[in-house]
Amino acid sequence: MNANCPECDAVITMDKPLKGEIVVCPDCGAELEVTDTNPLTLALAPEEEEDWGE
Amino acid sequence: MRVSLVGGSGYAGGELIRLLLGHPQVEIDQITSESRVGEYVYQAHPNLRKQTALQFTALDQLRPCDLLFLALPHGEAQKRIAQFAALAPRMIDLSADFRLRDPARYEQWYHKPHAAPEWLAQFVYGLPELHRADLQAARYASGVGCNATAGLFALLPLQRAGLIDTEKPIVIDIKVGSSEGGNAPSLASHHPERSGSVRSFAPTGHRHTAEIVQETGLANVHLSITSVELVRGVLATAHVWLKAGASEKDLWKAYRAFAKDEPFVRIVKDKTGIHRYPDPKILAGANFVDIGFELDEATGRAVSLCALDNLMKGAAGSAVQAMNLMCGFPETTALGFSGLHPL
Amino acid sequence: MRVSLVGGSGYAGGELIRLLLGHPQVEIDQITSESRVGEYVYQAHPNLRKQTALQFTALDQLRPCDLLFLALPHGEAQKRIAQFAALAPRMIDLSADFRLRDPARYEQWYHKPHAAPEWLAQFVYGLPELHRADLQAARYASGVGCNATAGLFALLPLQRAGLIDTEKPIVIDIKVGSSEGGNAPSLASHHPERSGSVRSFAPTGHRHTAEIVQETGLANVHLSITSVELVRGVLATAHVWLKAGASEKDLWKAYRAFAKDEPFVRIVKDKTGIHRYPDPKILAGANFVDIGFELDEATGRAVSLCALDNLMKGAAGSAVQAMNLMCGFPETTALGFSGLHPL
Repeated sequence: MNANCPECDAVITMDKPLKGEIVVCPDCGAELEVTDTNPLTLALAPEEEEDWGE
Repeated sequence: MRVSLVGGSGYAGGELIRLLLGHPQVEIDQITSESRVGEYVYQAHPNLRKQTALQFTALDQLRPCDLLFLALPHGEAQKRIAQFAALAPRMIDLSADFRLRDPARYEQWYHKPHAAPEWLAQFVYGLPELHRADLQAARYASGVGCNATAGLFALLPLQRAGLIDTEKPIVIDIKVGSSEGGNAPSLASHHPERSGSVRSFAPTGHRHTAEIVQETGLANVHLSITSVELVRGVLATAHVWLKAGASEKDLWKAYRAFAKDEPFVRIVKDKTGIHRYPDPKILAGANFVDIGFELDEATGRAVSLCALDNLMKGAAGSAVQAMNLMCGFPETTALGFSGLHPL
Repeated sequence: MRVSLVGGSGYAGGELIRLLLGHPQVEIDQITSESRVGEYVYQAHPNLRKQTALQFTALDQLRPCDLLFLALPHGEAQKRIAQFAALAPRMIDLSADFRLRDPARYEQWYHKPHAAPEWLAQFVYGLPELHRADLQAARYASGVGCNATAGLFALLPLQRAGLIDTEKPIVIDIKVGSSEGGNAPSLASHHPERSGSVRSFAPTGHRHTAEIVQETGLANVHLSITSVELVRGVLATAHVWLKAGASEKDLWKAYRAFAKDEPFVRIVKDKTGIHRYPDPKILAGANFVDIGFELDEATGRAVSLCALDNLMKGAAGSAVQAMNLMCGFPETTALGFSGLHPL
């Protein structure tokens, strides 16, 4: 099954997705949560914005 | 005069202690640090070994004093500002908590409501070159953002001379060192990963934009921050389009006028030698702000450059300079170190 | 296939030799260097010890071969291009002499008339990602300017997708390493002066602007170069205003389309981890071009980033890639090194 990453529109294919499953987008590395499996829909998993640099 | 420092184990705190130890009119009473209570100050700041016997105390042991410096992580000072104000007639907060006058703008850039908005109006923005008179009469002063300070000094000479075409965008591309990130280690600051990296850690937005907009009134300002192989130091490269007809001579006049009465502002624009433009490397530990420019007459683009030490002019140096003004001491007291060369 | 290299003692020459030694279809016949005649190649390029027994020969000893690389200082190749052309059916010149098609533009940027303007039209600009078909049919190819290449790759994804508002200025702030200056020592490159410096050595103008204007057709492009503590590596930070309504998804589509069929172009834009944007540090010795972006939706400013190794994709790597195309070898031959981490 296919869905588009909400962040960068990359096509993400999953064979047996589970609701609530977390998957990482291969293009932009965003963490995505399966919010529905029929059809497959993905939403950005909440992650706090850690200050990664200076 | 007796001063105390809340949050003295960080890099800016350590720099502040170094400066205050060299200040003839000042005696440090207490330095607090929750994480290092009981340790000697030099254990956090090795350059201060045999310079002070002070040990870090706990916050709740804080006694009243004449002037209180606050060097806590962002967001902490605003929670207990009333408690601190009760301990000293004057305060200087090095964090970002009281730099912005407008609570709404604070929330926009720091993503949470300010915990003590009513105090914001009582703090003067602690950049002496911009608020000398206000500071002389002030009880409370904020610190300055290191990147904002470099960006401000790159724009002010042009803005004061009315040379900027405010219709055109202003781009400030800032190169920074690793000490801006503080002394908390992370994978990003792990030496094998950090050394030699050229890292665009804030390509489009950075909190310090808010200070530049507030202090210059210019709206069309766009920041970008890249960290390079450097510990101390900031170089701001500001790309500014000038009003039609602005010439190299106009720029010289503008920069000279700006630097004339400022003890710490130097113009660096030479035709020969290897130090032709401002370079933060030779400013480590000094309170100087080196400014310079180059004009591309064909396109009307001026590139205005500003170099400074983020821990000095961008933090502790400006704080001591502000203290000197607030307390009536000569402005340059304890800030005479001229930097090292070679380094 | 037998190839020879004119001017093999410089950094770009040394990198080219390293790559050619690893190329299955190529055998190096001669490497000339006036300053090092008789010395072993590895004496100039220590990494090549026991990799080749070749010695530098004098220019007048040059024999005919199948393809001649020219890596002379700027201005030299154009003086003797006819003499070189007589020695080989194909030539690739790494210098700036044959990059610009228009002799007038050459004179404008290099401040002297071109010595062989009639040859300019015969050279294809040696950037495979821009001139793959031309190179496959070409006899002569120029090298690429390292800063120009980084600036080009920062603009091309946006330009090809028609996203750029060409009314607005484009500012490209480029951070470079010291190997761009070549192996001739000076006070400026003297270690105590160069190490840790953040030097604005070309604040407004740089010759490579001409190549960017020529290859993109964009006129409103403004460069600024700052050298930082780095030996190999270039990071271009391009500030580009997009047409109204351009979204993050449009940018992803544009960069993905650009990188899709390009073996050496990688998109680096991650939300987590410490390698979120292109950084030249990990590209030392690799032929990759890492591109990334960040969109400031509030202002319509896109910051497009490009990192590469100035000696590889910015010089020798592109030259070998162009040779592969010109001679019908697989394009990635001898260019498979993926770079080191940590470094």
